[in-house]
Amino acid sequence: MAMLNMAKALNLALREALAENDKAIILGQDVGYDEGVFRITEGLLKQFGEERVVDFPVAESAIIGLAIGLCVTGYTPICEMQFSGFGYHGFHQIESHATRLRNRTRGRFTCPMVIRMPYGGGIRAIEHHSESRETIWAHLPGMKVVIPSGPRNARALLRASIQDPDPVMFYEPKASYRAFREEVPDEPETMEIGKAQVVREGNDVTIISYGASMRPVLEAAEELEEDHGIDAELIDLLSLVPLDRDTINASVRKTGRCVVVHEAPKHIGPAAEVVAGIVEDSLLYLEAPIERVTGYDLVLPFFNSELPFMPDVRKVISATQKVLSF
Amino acid sequence: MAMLNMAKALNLALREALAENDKAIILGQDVGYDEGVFRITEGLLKQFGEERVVDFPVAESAIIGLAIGLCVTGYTPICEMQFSGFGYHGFHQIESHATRLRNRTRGRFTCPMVIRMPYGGGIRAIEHHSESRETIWAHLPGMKVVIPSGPRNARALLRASIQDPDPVMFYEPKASYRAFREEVPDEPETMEIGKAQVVREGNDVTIISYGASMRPVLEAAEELEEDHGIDAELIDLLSLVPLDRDTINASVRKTGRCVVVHEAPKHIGPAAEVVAGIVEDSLLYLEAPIERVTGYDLVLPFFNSELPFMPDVRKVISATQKVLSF
Amino acid sequence: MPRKKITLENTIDSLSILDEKGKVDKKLEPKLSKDDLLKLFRAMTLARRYDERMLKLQRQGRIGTYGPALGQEAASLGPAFAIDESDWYVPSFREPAGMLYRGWPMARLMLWWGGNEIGATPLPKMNDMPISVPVASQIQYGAGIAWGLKLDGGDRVAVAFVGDGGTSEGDFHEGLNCAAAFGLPLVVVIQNNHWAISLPRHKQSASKTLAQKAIAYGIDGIQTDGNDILAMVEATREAVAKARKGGGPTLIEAVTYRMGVHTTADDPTKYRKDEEVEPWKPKDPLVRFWKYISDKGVLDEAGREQMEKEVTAQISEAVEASESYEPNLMEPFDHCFAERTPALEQQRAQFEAYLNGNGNGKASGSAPVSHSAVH
Amino acid sequence: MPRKKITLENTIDSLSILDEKGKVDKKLEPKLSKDDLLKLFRAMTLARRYDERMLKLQRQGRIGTYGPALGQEAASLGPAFAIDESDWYVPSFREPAGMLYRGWPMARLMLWWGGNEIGATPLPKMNDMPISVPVASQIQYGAGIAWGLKLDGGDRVAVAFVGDGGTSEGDFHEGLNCAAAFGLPLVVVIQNNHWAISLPRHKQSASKTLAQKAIAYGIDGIQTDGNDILAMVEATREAVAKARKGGGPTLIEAVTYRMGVHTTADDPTKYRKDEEVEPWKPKDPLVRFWKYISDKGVLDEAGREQMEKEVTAQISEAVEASESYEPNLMEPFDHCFAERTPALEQQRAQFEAYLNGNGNGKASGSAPVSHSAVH
Ligand SMILES: Cc1ncc(C[n+]2csc(CCOP(=O)(O)OP(=O)(O)O)c2C)c(N)n1
Ligand SMILES: Cc1ncc(C[n+]2csc(CCOP(=O)(O)OP(=O)(O)O)c2C)c(N)n1
Ligand SMILES: [Mg+2]
Ligand SMILES: [Mg+2]
Repeated sequence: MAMLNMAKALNLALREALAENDKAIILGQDVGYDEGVFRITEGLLKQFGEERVVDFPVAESAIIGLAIGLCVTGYTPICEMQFSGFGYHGFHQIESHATRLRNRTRGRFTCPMVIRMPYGGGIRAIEHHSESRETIWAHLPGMKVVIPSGPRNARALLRASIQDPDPVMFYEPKASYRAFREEVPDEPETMEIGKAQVVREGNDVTIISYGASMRPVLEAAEELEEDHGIDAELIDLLSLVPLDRDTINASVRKTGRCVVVHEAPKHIGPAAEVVAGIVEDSLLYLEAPIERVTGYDLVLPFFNSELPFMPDVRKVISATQKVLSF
Repeated sequence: MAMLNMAKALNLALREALAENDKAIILGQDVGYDEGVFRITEGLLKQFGEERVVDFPVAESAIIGLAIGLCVTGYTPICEMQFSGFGYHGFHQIESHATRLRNRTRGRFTCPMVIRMPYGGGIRAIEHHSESRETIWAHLPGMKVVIPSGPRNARALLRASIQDPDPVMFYEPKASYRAFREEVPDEPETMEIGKAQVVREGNDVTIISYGASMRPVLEAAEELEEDHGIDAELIDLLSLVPLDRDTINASVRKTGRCVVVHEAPKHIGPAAEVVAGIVEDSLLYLEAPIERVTGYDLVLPFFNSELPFMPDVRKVISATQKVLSF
Repeated sequence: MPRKKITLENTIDSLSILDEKGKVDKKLEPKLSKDDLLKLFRAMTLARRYDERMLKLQRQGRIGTYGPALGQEAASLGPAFAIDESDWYVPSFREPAGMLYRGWPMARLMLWWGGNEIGATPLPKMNDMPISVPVASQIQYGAGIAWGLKLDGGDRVAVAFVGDGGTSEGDFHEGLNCAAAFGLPLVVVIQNNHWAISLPRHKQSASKTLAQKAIAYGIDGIQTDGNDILAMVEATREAVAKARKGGGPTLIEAVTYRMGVHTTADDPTKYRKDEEVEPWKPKDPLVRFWKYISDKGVLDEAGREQMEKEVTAQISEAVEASESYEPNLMEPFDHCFAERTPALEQQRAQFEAYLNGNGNGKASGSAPVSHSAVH
Repeated sequence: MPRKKITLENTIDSLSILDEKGKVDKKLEPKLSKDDLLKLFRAMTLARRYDERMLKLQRQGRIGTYGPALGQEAASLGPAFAIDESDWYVPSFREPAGMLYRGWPMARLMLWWGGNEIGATPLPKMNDMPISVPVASQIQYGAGIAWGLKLDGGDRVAVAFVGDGGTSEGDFHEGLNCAAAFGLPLVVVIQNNHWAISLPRHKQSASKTLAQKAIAYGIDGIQTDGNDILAMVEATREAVAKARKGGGPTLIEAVTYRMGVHTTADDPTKYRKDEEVEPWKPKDPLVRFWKYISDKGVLDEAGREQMEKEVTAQISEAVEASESYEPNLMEPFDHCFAERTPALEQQRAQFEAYLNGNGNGKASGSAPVSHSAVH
């Protein structure tokens, strides 16, 4: 066991993948000699060489497009988009081919690729470096969308994503890269994609979130308990596709109240799907409207103004209080 | 008044726009001499010339990108994407600039552009010609998303979209282009963007839909009344951004029951937002879970198999019955 | 030093071997056995007759919209012939000649245009990608395949196709630029048929030739007579030989012409004059190749008639096979992911119930078909 | 006929006027008044000192990540100087020299890097686009602006910038191809500073020069010494004159060098050797231009010192102005659409209540800042 931050944990998973699977190839801008602008690929070029860790020209559509061809010839490409805000350039390749190739060819060709993208605000970055647009990926049929929240699940889920026989959008909460450390087992650890985790048990209300927002949510839960005597159950979704409705339903049926939290804009965001699913499965258990604590339907402001526009402890607490006082 | 199909009605709106606003320019693939692959731009090149109706190379990112520059210099570009399935190539230009320019420059530069895209299945087209991905556009802050359902509202809404000072994604249900005719007034008619329409009043259940799905929904409502004595209220959303929650709430508060219908995949689709909004505003009025009749979370199959995968009369009826028998 | 012309290092050549009259340039004539010549002629004939039949099937409503490749047979066949089975063939959508030559069951191609995924499924061991619809997107996975082949360490190559219109797309640029920067064994063939639906070649790009776009990537380009099967074979052979030796990509512009409609949903009289088509008729790749092989004594009229009969029979068989195909409506749920997600499991159950609901699985009352203008 | 070299119609030249030693090629020397030369020198000095100050402000935590343009002053300034105020200047992100020359208040540029939208807002009448972050995307709206100018019917032009790395993007290709096909008055300047973050120029593209990419679009390309302000002025003037006369776009490759970090979040020692930077030091655009104008007697040491003082004062003023700026947190709700949607109206009310909740509008307890490696 080592105490690792998420950046190091992701690096570990990538290192393992390259060592275990000689068809695995990392490609992206500055992933080689520069070791990634967030240093997630640290040491990998040195250890595995230029053929396995490939510095790519500034051409995102080509990163995805060439990766599709690599898949067809039996390789396992692990793509890095430098920031999720530049992943849109590859949207058409993802929608048109990566997510469809298996279906189109009745399984003859598949796309076991992983696309890593750092997402989210709160790191004082310039424009286009702070978006949360997981919705647009999670809405596309044929791609899994995995979003870790801490070092340990980041490593285990990235391993699982690389092993997954289908394309996985691995959306990394960059604000959490170096935010805290956790024990990460030395031996390879894999988590099943599509299982949410109850990270805190409670009886009064269910708070559902994922990714970077888990941190204010966890803090809010502590404060809710200490200052307000509210016993919140917290669910970390960990993946949006598949979405673990069983875990959500079990909790909401117990608590009858729910708050959903994410950075992404509210309108047709993941929280809407969570709510709609609860309505389908567990409407009669609901004792109050479900509150969504999300980004506003705005472009996240430039960094000098961005923090108040993101979900935070205070917003989670007041939404939870609202749900409880209904 | 003339009886027009939607294709002709859209053509009328475009003709009016070019005549009324000499800064309006139509650009897209085959919109000129070919008059559009769906003939929506019929006669326009002849009437307004090559400067106003511009045949564009096969370069979707450039269509959007150049249109942004046209906006900056005071023009009103009306872009046609040949099919919504090829609009993804312009995703990054839309996300990065078209939707942000006003905010980024504090209103100094704006993007009063319209992007027309034919969407949806049911026309026996080859792959990539049948998608419904309005979600990905409607989730982006800074763009309106308008989806007409018939000739008259198509004309009035397209006029409004062209006049709108902000970017509008005008998503056209191509299966409805020539499906039926309606009286369309000769004098210019404009509808306010963001207002849903109650197209059929009823007391038992609210059925909410938009675009091409309105047709099976309307048929289902007739059948529900005639064969099952169910009195459904139908709402045609007409736009996803802004979403008219007032009209939705008023109806659901009256009926207590609701079905939402669209072709787009279910997962994090527009129906989820409709449900989540109802939960926020009108939970206590709900007498049954809300049913979603949507596309499956699959790529729409090639055309020989596609119809059963789309919402249809029978699916709407059985969902409505389910909601009513709860 | 101060003001100089920059010397460009790449060559942009033009190549034509068999002229319109069927006269061959002896110095350039590629080595082809009698058997090869027969194979090529049969393949071109087969593709031509297939196209003609498809147009009929479309008019009869037995398939959907169809995009013929009439007159472009040589451009797609030459490269297919010039590579090995173990190489990769990455078509766009106007390469039936090459695809059939590569071994696609004709019935599958028919099923593709009839709206069935099985038509996009190559046979188990074929190194062939299916028809690609999003213009130029296949250049990218073509380059990726070439990358995989390079990593494999052999000397295999990939040949990818794109239309003249497709050269305007960003994907064309990114794919070729990366392939060149990485030195990948990729040959890109532009089928310049002079039209992107209604946009003529000269309005797509101000460049005099499409071959010269190679200069942007630091690779060689060659403009061939795309209706000359010998030139297509020769140009591809050269490019492939270079690629096998690690020489990286080549760009081949095959100058040909779209003799017919863009697709059956298209009406070219709206945007082009018949006069423009006329001069291309004598340039027909079959006509001149027939002249060449019959002059050479490779095939006589009787032999040709026999061949035509066989081809017709083969096509009719394929029509029958394709029309006896019944899609399995449940299958899409099996091919979204390797394993169904819980959501898909639930949706599958709902769908199954729906299909059983009225016994025939057909949707009732949904939007009727109306696609007059869909290409 | 059968096998021929294709003659390319466009010229790819190289141009250098003022050499590293400050010696000018008299035949090519552009006509510039004393006043012009002083303006240019002041603008280059201002940009250099601005950059240095920004790096300091960044180290002091007074702005965010900063991307300096040290050593690239001539490449962005020459084109700004060579166009009129009524023309359009479309920067990428390494054109502070040109932007300041065009009239951007320095405080606004500082505010941009300090994370404020006001920094992206040009003054009311400026024909200037703000800094653009998504690599190469600005070529597209640059072409669109040129299109608008052409439609307006005057003879105005647009100059758009992109980096060497940006030439790998599809947007570079589509924008230039369309601009050329439409004959738009657009000049595209590639600031080839030899690096795209850690990817050296030769790994970005196999093309020997970036200027030759012009051939793909049927336009002229010119490779200039990008550290030579005279060559930059001259090359732009030629390109602009051609564009004004309806001659369409030109591609200028300004060969320069990124003397510093990519951004302050970058550590170039990871991927490039100091030895590579060394030879570029004597090529400094300021040093040689100073030699040129002082030899010419345009400015003496005392004059230069005075100029430096003024520049320093101007920068300090801008720092002060920028640091007294307070963003209005409610403003984003006013600039999403011309009018707020009901959803935004509601969200605005919620946000306002939130801001009033603890009196200071700052979020408590949200993710702490950690951006060691963000460029
Ligand atoms: C990305 C994309 N945009 C638009 C289309 C619609 N479309 C189909 S074919 C075509 C023209 C292609 O022209 P070209 O590349 O010359 O090929 P050709 O049809 O002449 O063989 C267009 C615009 C498409 N399939 N893909
Ligand atoms: C579309 C896009 N992809 C990636 C990035 C991240 N990024 C910022 S600058 C840069 C390198 C650009 O290199 P170049 O064009 O040579 O410009 P330079 O930084 O050298 O001025 C990259 C990859 C981006 N801003 N936009
Ligand atoms: Mg063509
Ligand atoms: Mg650079």
